[in-house]
Amino acid sequence: MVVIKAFGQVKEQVGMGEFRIEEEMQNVKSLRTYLSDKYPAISWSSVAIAVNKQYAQDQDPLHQGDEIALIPPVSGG
Amino acid sequence: MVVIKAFGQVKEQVGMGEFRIEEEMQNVKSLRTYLSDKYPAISWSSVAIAVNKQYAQDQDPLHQGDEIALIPPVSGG
Amino acid sequence: MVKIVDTIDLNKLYKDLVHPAAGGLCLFVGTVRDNTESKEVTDLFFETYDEMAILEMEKIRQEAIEKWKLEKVIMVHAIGKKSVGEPVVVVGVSSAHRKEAFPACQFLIDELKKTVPIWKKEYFTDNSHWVSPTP
Amino acid sequence: MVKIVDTIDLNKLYKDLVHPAAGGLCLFVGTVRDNTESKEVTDLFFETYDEMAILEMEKIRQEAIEKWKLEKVIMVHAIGKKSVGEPVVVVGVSSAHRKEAFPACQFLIDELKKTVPIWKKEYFTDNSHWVSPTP
Repeated sequence: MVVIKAFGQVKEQVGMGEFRIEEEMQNVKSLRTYLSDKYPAISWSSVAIAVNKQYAQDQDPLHQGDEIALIPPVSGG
Repeated sequence: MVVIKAFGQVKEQVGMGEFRIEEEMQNVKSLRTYLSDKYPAISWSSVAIAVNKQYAQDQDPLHQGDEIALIPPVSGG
Repeated sequence: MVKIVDTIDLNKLYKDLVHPAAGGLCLFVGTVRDNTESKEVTDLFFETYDEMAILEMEKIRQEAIEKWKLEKVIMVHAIGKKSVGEPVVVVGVSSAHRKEAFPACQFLIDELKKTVPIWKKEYFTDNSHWVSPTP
Repeated sequence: MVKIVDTIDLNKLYKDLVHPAAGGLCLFVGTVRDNTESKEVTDLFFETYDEMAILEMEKIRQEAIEKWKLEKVIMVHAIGKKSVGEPVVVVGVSSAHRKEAFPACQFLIDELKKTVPIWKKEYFTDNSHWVSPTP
Protein backbone atom coordinates (compact mmCIF):
# COMPACT_ATOMS: atom_id res chain seq x y z
CA MET A 1 0.00 0.00 0.00
CA VAL A 2 1.19 3.50 -0.82
CA VAL A 3 -0.44 6.86 -0.12
CA ILE A 4 -0.75 9.16 -3.13
CA LYS A 5 -1.11 12.92 -2.86
CA ALA A 6 -2.15 14.85 -5.95
CA PHE A 7 -1.75 18.59 -6.53
CA GLY A 8 -2.83 21.34 -8.89
CA GLN A 9 -4.14 20.21 -12.22
CA VAL A 10 -3.56 16.52 -11.49
CA LYS A 11 -5.64 16.78 -8.31
CA GLU A 12 -8.54 18.11 -10.36
CA GLN A 13 -8.07 15.46 -13.04
CA VAL A 14 -8.04 12.50 -10.64
CA GLY A 15 -10.81 14.15 -8.64
CA MET A 16 -9.17 13.88 -5.22
CA GLY A 17 -6.20 15.24 -3.29
CA GLU A 18 -5.26 11.96 -1.61
CA PHE A 19 -5.88 8.29 -2.27
CA ARG A 20 -4.30 4.90 -1.66
CA ILE A 21 -3.15 2.16 -3.97
CA GLU A 22 -3.30 -1.28 -2.39
CA GLU A 23 -1.44 -3.09 -5.19
CA GLU A 24 2.26 -3.80 -4.70
CA MET A 25 4.46 -1.54 -6.84
CA GLN A 26 8.08 -2.47 -7.44
CA ASN A 27 9.31 0.99 -8.33
CA VAL A 28 8.34 4.42 -9.62
CA LYS A 29 8.13 3.09 -13.16
CA SER A 30 5.54 0.45 -12.17
CA LEU A 31 3.55 3.22 -10.50
CA ARG A 32 3.71 5.34 -13.67
CA THR A 33 2.41 2.40 -15.71
CA TYR A 34 -0.40 1.83 -13.21
CA LEU A 35 -1.40 5.51 -13.24
CA SER A 36 -1.23 5.79 -17.05
CA ASP A 37 -3.60 2.83 -17.35
CA LYS A 38 -6.00 4.19 -14.75
CA TYR A 39 -5.94 7.86 -15.87
CA PRO A 40 -5.09 7.82 -19.59
CA ALA A 41 -6.28 11.43 -20.07
CA ILE A 42 -3.45 12.87 -17.96
CA SER A 43 -0.17 13.67 -19.76
CA TRP A 44 2.02 11.81 -17.28
CA SER A 45 5.26 12.71 -19.03
CA SER A 46 5.04 16.21 -17.57
CA VAL A 47 4.17 15.01 -14.06
CA ALA A 48 7.08 14.47 -11.67
CA ILE A 49 6.80 11.91 -8.90
CA ALA A 50 8.11 12.42 -5.40
CA VAL A 51 8.65 9.63 -2.89
CA ASN A 52 8.69 10.65 0.75
CA LYS A 53 9.03 14.33 -0.24
CA GLN A 54 11.99 13.88 -2.59
CA TYR A 55 11.87 13.94 -6.38
CA ALA A 56 12.24 10.34 -7.57
CA GLN A 57 13.44 8.55 -10.69
CA ASP A 58 11.78 5.66 -12.52
CA GLN A 59 14.13 3.03 -11.06
CA ASP A 60 13.66 4.17 -7.43
CA PRO A 61 12.00 1.36 -5.42
CA LEU A 62 8.71 1.79 -3.55
CA HIS A 63 8.02 0.45 -0.10
CA GLN A 64 4.94 -0.22 1.98
CA GLY A 65 3.59 3.04 3.40
CA ASP A 66 5.59 5.38 1.16
CA GLU A 67 4.15 8.85 0.65
CA ILE A 68 3.94 9.46 -3.08
CA ALA A 69 3.21 12.87 -4.62
CA LEU A 70 2.06 13.57 -8.16
CA ILE A 71 3.69 16.86 -9.12
CA PRO A 72 2.49 18.65 -12.26
CA PRO A 73 4.75 21.44 -13.59
CA VAL A 74 5.39 23.79 -10.68
CA SER A 75 4.42 27.45 -11.04
CA GLY A 76 5.31 29.17 -7.78
CA GLY A 77 6.57 32.72 -7.51
CA MET B 1 28.39 87.86 -3.98
CA VAL B 2 27.84 84.12 -3.93
CA VAL B 3 26.38 81.91 -1.20
CA ILE B 4 28.51 78.92 -0.24
CA LYS B 5 27.13 75.80 1.42
CA ALA B 6 29.57 73.33 2.93
CA PHE B 7 28.88 69.72 3.83
CA GLY B 8 30.38 66.80 5.71
CA GLN B 9 34.07 67.02 6.40
CA VAL B 10 34.46 70.37 4.61
CA LYS B 11 31.73 71.90 6.77
CA GLU B 12 33.68 70.89 9.87
CA GLN B 13 36.96 72.16 8.39
CA VAL B 14 35.65 75.61 7.43
CA GLY B 15 33.71 75.72 10.69
CA MET B 16 30.33 76.65 9.21
CA GLY B 17 27.63 75.19 6.98
CA GLU B 18 26.92 78.38 5.04
CA PHE B 19 28.81 81.59 4.32
CA ARG B 20 29.07 84.32 1.67
CA ILE B 21 31.91 85.52 -0.46
CA GLU B 22 31.53 89.18 -1.45
CA GLU B 23 34.45 89.21 -3.93
CA GLU B 24 33.59 88.88 -7.64
CA MET B 25 34.52 85.44 -9.00
CA GLN B 26 34.80 84.91 -12.73
CA ASN B 27 34.34 81.16 -12.73
CA VAL B 28 34.63 77.99 -10.68
CA LYS B 29 38.40 78.00 -11.13
CA SER B 30 38.72 81.46 -9.55
CA LEU B 31 36.61 80.24 -6.65
CA ARG B 32 38.86 77.21 -6.20
CA THR B 33 41.93 79.48 -6.11
CA TYR B 34 40.23 81.75 -3.55
CA LEU B 35 39.25 78.79 -1.33
CA SER B 36 42.68 77.14 -1.55
CA ASP B 37 44.30 80.39 -0.38
CA LYS B 38 41.83 80.86 2.46
CA TYR B 39 41.68 77.20 3.63
CA PRO B 40 45.03 75.67 2.68
CA ALA B 41 44.55 72.69 5.03
CA ILE B 42 41.67 71.28 2.95
CA SER B 43 42.56 68.91 0.10
CA TRP B 44 40.49 70.74 -2.50
CA SER B 45 41.32 68.31 -5.31
CA SER B 46 38.87 65.81 -3.81
CA VAL B 47 36.11 68.39 -3.27
CA ALA B 48 33.58 68.79 -6.09
CA ILE B 49 31.84 72.10 -6.61
CA ALA B 50 28.17 72.46 -7.50
CA VAL B 51 26.63 75.65 -8.87
CA ASN B 52 22.90 76.01 -8.40
CA LYS B 53 22.61 72.32 -7.48
CA GLN B 54 24.48 70.96 -10.51
CA TYR B 55 28.02 69.60 -10.54
CA ALA B 56 30.22 72.27 -12.18
CA GLN B 57 33.51 72.36 -14.09
CA ASP B 58 36.41 74.80 -13.62
CA GLN B 59 35.49 76.89 -16.66
CA ASP B 60 31.82 77.32 -15.66
CA PRO B 61 31.09 81.02 -15.00
CA LEU B 62 29.75 82.31 -11.69
CA HIS B 63 27.03 84.93 -11.35
CA GLN B 64 25.81 87.21 -8.62
CA GLY B 65 23.66 85.25 -6.16
CA ASP B 66 24.68 81.78 -7.32
CA GLU B 67 24.29 78.99 -4.79
CA ILE B 68 27.63 77.20 -4.53
CA ALA B 69 28.10 73.90 -2.72
CA LEU B 70 31.37 72.37 -1.56
CA ILE B 71 30.97 68.63 -1.98
CA PRO B 72 33.52 66.32 -0.37
CA PRO B 73 33.53 62.69 -1.56
CA VAL B 74 29.97 61.43 -1.21
CA SER B 75 29.31 58.37 0.96
CA GLY B 76 25.58 57.76 0.87
CA GLY B 77 23.98 54.34 0.94
CA MET C 1 14.54 30.83 7.21
CA VAL C 2 12.08 29.25 4.77
CA LYS C 3 8.35 29.48 5.32
CA ILE C 4 4.89 29.07 3.82
CA VAL C 5 2.61 31.86 5.06
CA ASP C 6 -0.85 33.28 4.52
CA THR C 7 0.24 36.90 4.14
CA ILE C 8 3.57 38.62 3.62
CA ASP C 9 4.75 41.46 5.88
CA LEU C 10 7.93 43.10 4.55
CA ASN C 11 8.78 44.95 7.76
CA LYS C 12 8.73 41.64 9.64
CA LEU C 13 10.85 39.96 6.98
CA TYR C 14 13.35 42.83 7.16
CA LYS C 15 13.91 41.93 10.82
CA ASP C 16 14.50 38.29 9.90
CA LEU C 17 17.01 39.28 7.25
CA VAL C 18 19.01 42.13 8.73
CA HIS C 19 22.32 41.21 10.35
CA PRO C 20 24.89 43.36 12.20
CA ALA C 21 27.64 42.22 9.82
CA ALA C 22 25.55 42.96 6.70
CA GLY C 23 25.84 46.25 4.85
CA GLY C 24 22.82 45.57 2.74
CA LEU C 25 20.14 43.24 1.65
CA CYS C 26 18.50 42.42 -1.63
CA LEU C 27 14.88 41.33 -1.80
CA PHE C 28 12.79 40.06 -4.67
CA VAL C 29 9.04 40.25 -4.19
CA GLY C 30 6.79 38.44 -6.64
CA THR C 31 3.43 40.14 -7.07
CA VAL C 32 0.18 39.35 -8.84
CA ARG C 33 0.18 40.82 -12.33
CA ASP C 34 -3.08 41.89 -13.96
CA ASN C 35 -2.44 40.03 -17.21
CA THR C 36 -0.83 36.98 -18.73
CA GLU C 37 -0.33 36.60 -22.45
CA SER C 38 -2.69 39.56 -22.87
CA LYS C 39 -5.56 38.01 -20.91
CA GLU C 40 -6.84 39.93 -17.91
CA VAL C 41 -6.12 38.19 -14.60
CA THR C 42 -8.42 38.92 -11.66
CA ASP C 43 -6.90 36.69 -8.95
CA LEU C 44 -4.39 33.95 -8.37
CA PHE C 45 -4.76 30.94 -6.14
CA PHE C 46 -1.65 29.22 -4.75
CA GLU C 47 -1.52 25.64 -3.54
CA THR C 48 1.56 23.92 -2.12
CA TYR C 49 2.81 20.56 -1.03
CA ASP C 50 3.88 22.20 2.21
CA GLU C 51 6.40 19.81 3.71
CA MET C 52 8.17 19.12 0.43
CA ALA C 53 8.12 22.81 -0.53
CA ILE C 54 9.93 23.61 2.71
CA LEU C 55 12.53 20.90 2.01
CA GLU C 56 13.10 22.11 -1.56
CA MET C 57 13.38 25.76 -0.47
CA GLU C 58 15.86 24.74 2.23
CA LYS C 59 17.99 22.98 -0.43
CA ILE C 60 18.06 26.12 -2.56
CA ARG C 61 18.88 28.20 0.51
CA GLN C 62 21.85 25.95 1.34
CA GLU C 63 23.08 26.07 -2.25
CA ALA C 64 23.05 29.88 -2.15
CA ILE C 65 24.94 29.87 1.16
CA GLU C 66 27.61 27.64 -0.43
CA LYS C 67 27.89 29.77 -3.59
CA TRP C 68 28.05 33.26 -2.04
CA LYS C 69 29.24 34.81 1.20
CA LEU C 70 25.88 35.62 2.81
CA GLU C 71 24.76 36.48 6.31
CA LYS C 72 21.10 35.48 6.11
CA VAL C 73 18.84 33.97 3.47
CA ILE C 74 15.04 33.87 3.54
CA MET C 75 12.47 32.31 1.22
CA VAL C 76 8.81 32.89 2.01
CA HIS C 77 5.87 31.90 -0.18
CA ALA C 78 2.24 32.78 0.42
CA ILE C 79 -0.67 30.43 -0.25
CA GLY C 80 -4.36 30.91 -0.87
CA LYS C 81 -6.13 33.50 -2.97
CA LYS C 82 -4.16 36.63 -3.92
CA SER C 83 -5.39 39.68 -5.80
CA VAL C 84 -3.60 41.96 -8.27
CA GLY C 85 -0.78 43.84 -6.53
CA GLU C 86 -0.51 41.53 -3.54
CA PRO C 87 2.88 39.99 -2.70
CA VAL C 88 3.01 36.22 -3.18
CA VAL C 89 6.66 35.38 -2.66
CA VAL C 90 9.69 37.03 -1.09
CA VAL C 91 13.25 35.82 -1.37
CA GLY C 92 16.10 37.79 0.10
CA VAL C 93 19.67 37.76 1.28
CA SER C 94 21.82 39.95 3.48
CA SER C 95 25.57 40.21 2.96
CA ALA C 96 28.53 42.29 4.05
CA HIS C 97 28.97 43.64 0.51
CA ARG C 98 26.24 44.28 -2.02
CA LYS C 99 28.06 42.60 -4.93
CA GLU C 100 27.01 39.18 -3.62
CA ALA C 101 23.44 40.15 -2.81
CA PHE C 102 22.04 40.61 -6.32
CA PRO C 103 23.09 37.35 -8.03
CA ALA C 104 22.30 35.38 -4.88
CA CYS C 105 18.80 36.84 -4.71
CA GLN C 106 18.17 36.17 -8.40
CA PHE C 107 19.38 32.58 -7.95
CA LEU C 108 16.84 32.03 -5.16
CA ILE C 109 13.84 33.11 -7.20
CA ASP C 110 15.02 31.39 -10.41
CA GLU C 111 15.47 28.07 -8.58
CA LEU C 112 12.26 28.42 -6.60
CA LYS C 113 10.33 28.67 -9.85
CA LYS C 114 12.00 25.50 -11.17
CA THR C 115 11.70 22.97 -8.38
CA VAL C 116 9.56 24.04 -5.41
CA PRO C 117 6.19 22.22 -5.42
CA ILE C 118 3.87 25.23 -5.49
CA TRP C 119 1.12 25.69 -8.05
CA LYS C 120 -0.68 28.74 -9.27
CA LYS C 121 -4.20 28.87 -10.68
CA GLU C 122 -5.05 31.94 -12.70
CA TYR C 123 -8.57 33.34 -12.55
CA PHE C 124 -9.77 35.33 -15.54
CA THR C 125 -13.02 37.21 -15.89
CA ASP C 126 -14.57 34.19 -17.64
CA ASN C 127 -12.66 31.09 -16.51
CA SER C 128 -9.59 29.74 -14.70
CA HIS C 129 -6.67 27.39 -15.29
CA TRP C 130 -3.62 25.94 -13.58
CA VAL C 131 -0.48 27.60 -14.89
CA SER C 132 1.89 25.33 -16.75
CA PRO C 133 5.08 27.25 -17.40
CA THR C 134 6.48 26.86 -20.88
CA PRO C 135 10.16 25.91 -20.56
CA MET D 1 9.55 58.61 -6.58
CA VAL D 2 12.72 59.93 -4.93
CA LYS D 3 12.72 61.08 -1.32
CA ILE D 4 14.80 61.99 1.71
CA VAL D 5 13.15 60.68 4.87
CA ASP D 6 13.75 60.31 8.59
CA THR D 7 12.79 56.64 8.81
CA ILE D 8 12.21 53.90 6.28
CA ASP D 9 9.03 51.80 6.25
CA LEU D 10 9.25 48.89 3.80
CA ASN D 11 5.52 48.12 3.78
CA LYS D 12 4.80 51.71 2.74
CA LEU D 13 7.48 51.61 0.06
CA TYR D 14 6.02 48.36 -1.27
CA LYS D 15 2.78 50.24 -1.94
CA ASP D 16 4.69 52.96 -3.82
CA LEU D 17 6.46 50.38 -5.93
CA VAL D 18 3.86 47.76 -6.74
CA HIS D 19 2.11 48.08 -10.09
CA PRO D 20 -0.70 46.01 -11.67
CA ALA D 21 1.45 45.35 -14.75
CA ALA D 22 4.47 44.27 -12.66
CA GLY D 23 5.10 40.62 -11.85
CA GLY D 24 7.82 41.43 -9.40
CA LEU D 25 9.98 43.95 -7.71
CA CYS D 26 13.57 44.06 -6.61
CA LEU D 27 14.64 46.09 -3.60
CA PHE D 28 18.06 46.86 -2.23
CA VAL D 29 18.14 48.03 1.39
CA GLY D 30 21.37 49.48 2.75
CA THR D 31 21.76 48.88 6.47
CA VAL D 32 24.20 49.97 9.17
CA ARG D 33 27.01 47.45 9.51
CA ASP D 34 28.71 46.94 12.89
CA ASN D 35 32.23 47.25 11.54
CA THR D 36 34.36 48.91 8.88
CA GLU D 37 37.89 47.81 8.14
CA SER D 38 37.73 45.76 11.35
CA LYS D 39 36.85 48.73 13.59
CA GLU D 40 33.63 48.47 15.56
CA VAL D 41 30.96 50.95 14.41
CA THR D 42 28.33 52.03 16.94
CA ASP D 43 26.25 54.48 14.87
CA LEU D 44 26.17 56.32 11.58
CA PHE D 45 25.08 59.88 10.97
CA PHE D 46 23.81 60.91 7.53
CA GLU D 47 23.79 64.44 6.21
CA THR D 48 22.52 65.50 2.78
CA TYR D 49 22.36 68.47 0.47
CA ASP D 50 18.64 67.81 0.18
CA GLU D 51 17.60 69.66 -2.95
CA MET D 52 20.60 68.57 -4.98
CA ALA D 53 20.36 65.00 -3.67
CA ILE D 54 16.78 64.86 -4.96
CA LEU D 55 17.87 66.20 -8.37
CA GLU D 56 20.73 63.70 -8.63
CA MET D 57 18.53 60.78 -7.59
CA GLU D 58 15.92 61.84 -10.13
CA LYS D 59 18.63 61.80 -12.86
CA ILE D 60 19.62 58.25 -11.92
CA ARG D 61 15.97 57.23 -11.83
CA GLN D 62 15.42 58.59 -15.36
CA GLU D 63 18.54 56.83 -16.63
CA ALA D 64 17.26 53.52 -15.26
CA ILE D 65 13.87 54.08 -16.90
CA GLU D 66 15.62 54.66 -20.24
CA LYS D 67 17.87 51.60 -19.90
CA TRP D 68 15.30 49.01 -18.76
CA LYS D 69 11.58 48.39 -19.19
CA LEU D 70 10.35 49.29 -15.70
CA GLU D 71 6.99 50.11 -14.20
CA LYS D 72 8.07 52.07 -11.13
CA VAL D 73 11.38 53.18 -9.66
CA ILE D 74 11.95 54.48 -6.13
CA MET D 75 15.02 55.86 -4.36
CA VAL D 76 14.68 56.77 -0.70
CA HIS D 77 17.50 57.80 1.62
CA ALA D 78 17.25 58.36 5.34
CA ILE D 79 19.08 61.10 7.23
CA GLY D 80 20.12 61.63 10.82
CA LYS D 81 21.54 59.15 13.28
CA LYS D 82 21.13 55.44 12.50
CA SER D 83 22.15 52.47 14.63
CA VAL D 84 23.45 49.04 13.64
CA GLY D 85 20.78 47.11 11.73
CA GLU D 86 18.66 50.12 10.80
CA PRO D 87 17.80 50.70 7.12
CA VAL D 88 19.42 53.82 5.66
CA VAL D 89 18.62 53.61 1.97
CA VAL D 90 16.13 51.75 -0.21
CA VAL D 91 16.22 51.62 -3.98
CA GLY D 92 13.77 49.50 -5.91
CA VAL D 93 12.11 48.81 -9.22
CA SER D 94 9.02 46.97 -10.37
CA SER D 95 8.82 45.38 -13.79
CA ALA D 96 6.70 42.99 -15.79
CA HIS D 97 9.50 40.42 -15.89
CA ARG D 98 12.12 39.83 -13.22
CA LYS D 99 15.07 39.72 -15.64
CA GLU D 100 15.08 43.54 -15.78
CA ALA D 101 14.59 44.08 -12.08
CA PHE D 102 17.95 42.89 -10.75
CA PRO D 103 20.40 44.85 -12.94
CA ALA D 104 18.19 47.94 -12.75
CA CYS D 105 18.14 47.82 -8.95
CA GLN D 106 21.90 47.32 -8.77
CA PHE D 107 22.41 50.26 -11.13
CA LEU D 108 20.38 52.51 -8.83
CA ILE D 109 22.45 51.78 -5.73
CA ASP D 110 25.79 51.82 -7.58
CA GLU D 111 25.05 55.24 -9.07
CA LEU D 112 23.60 56.63 -5.86
CA LYS D 113 26.87 55.88 -4.11
CA LYS D 114 28.84 57.69 -6.83
CA THR D 115 27.06 60.99 -7.29
CA VAL D 116 24.28 61.75 -4.81
CA PRO D 117 25.40 64.40 -2.27
CA ILE D 118 24.89 62.45 0.94
CA TRP D 119 27.58 62.01 3.56
CA LYS D 120 28.06 59.43 6.26
CA LYS D 121 29.89 59.94 9.52
CA GLU D 122 30.96 56.77 11.32
CA TYR D 123 30.95 56.71 15.10
CA PHE D 124 33.30 54.29 16.78
CA THR D 125 33.56 53.51 20.48
CA ASP D 126 36.40 56.04 20.81
CA ASN D 127 36.02 58.60 17.99
CA SER D 128 34.25 59.46 14.73
CA HIS D 129 35.08 60.40 11.14
CA TRP D 130 33.44 61.33 7.86
CA VAL D 131 33.64 58.42 5.42
CA SER D 132 35.73 59.05 2.35
CA PRO D 133 35.25 56.12 -0.01
CA THR D 134 38.44 54.82 -1.57
CA PRO D 135 37.87 54.61 -5.32
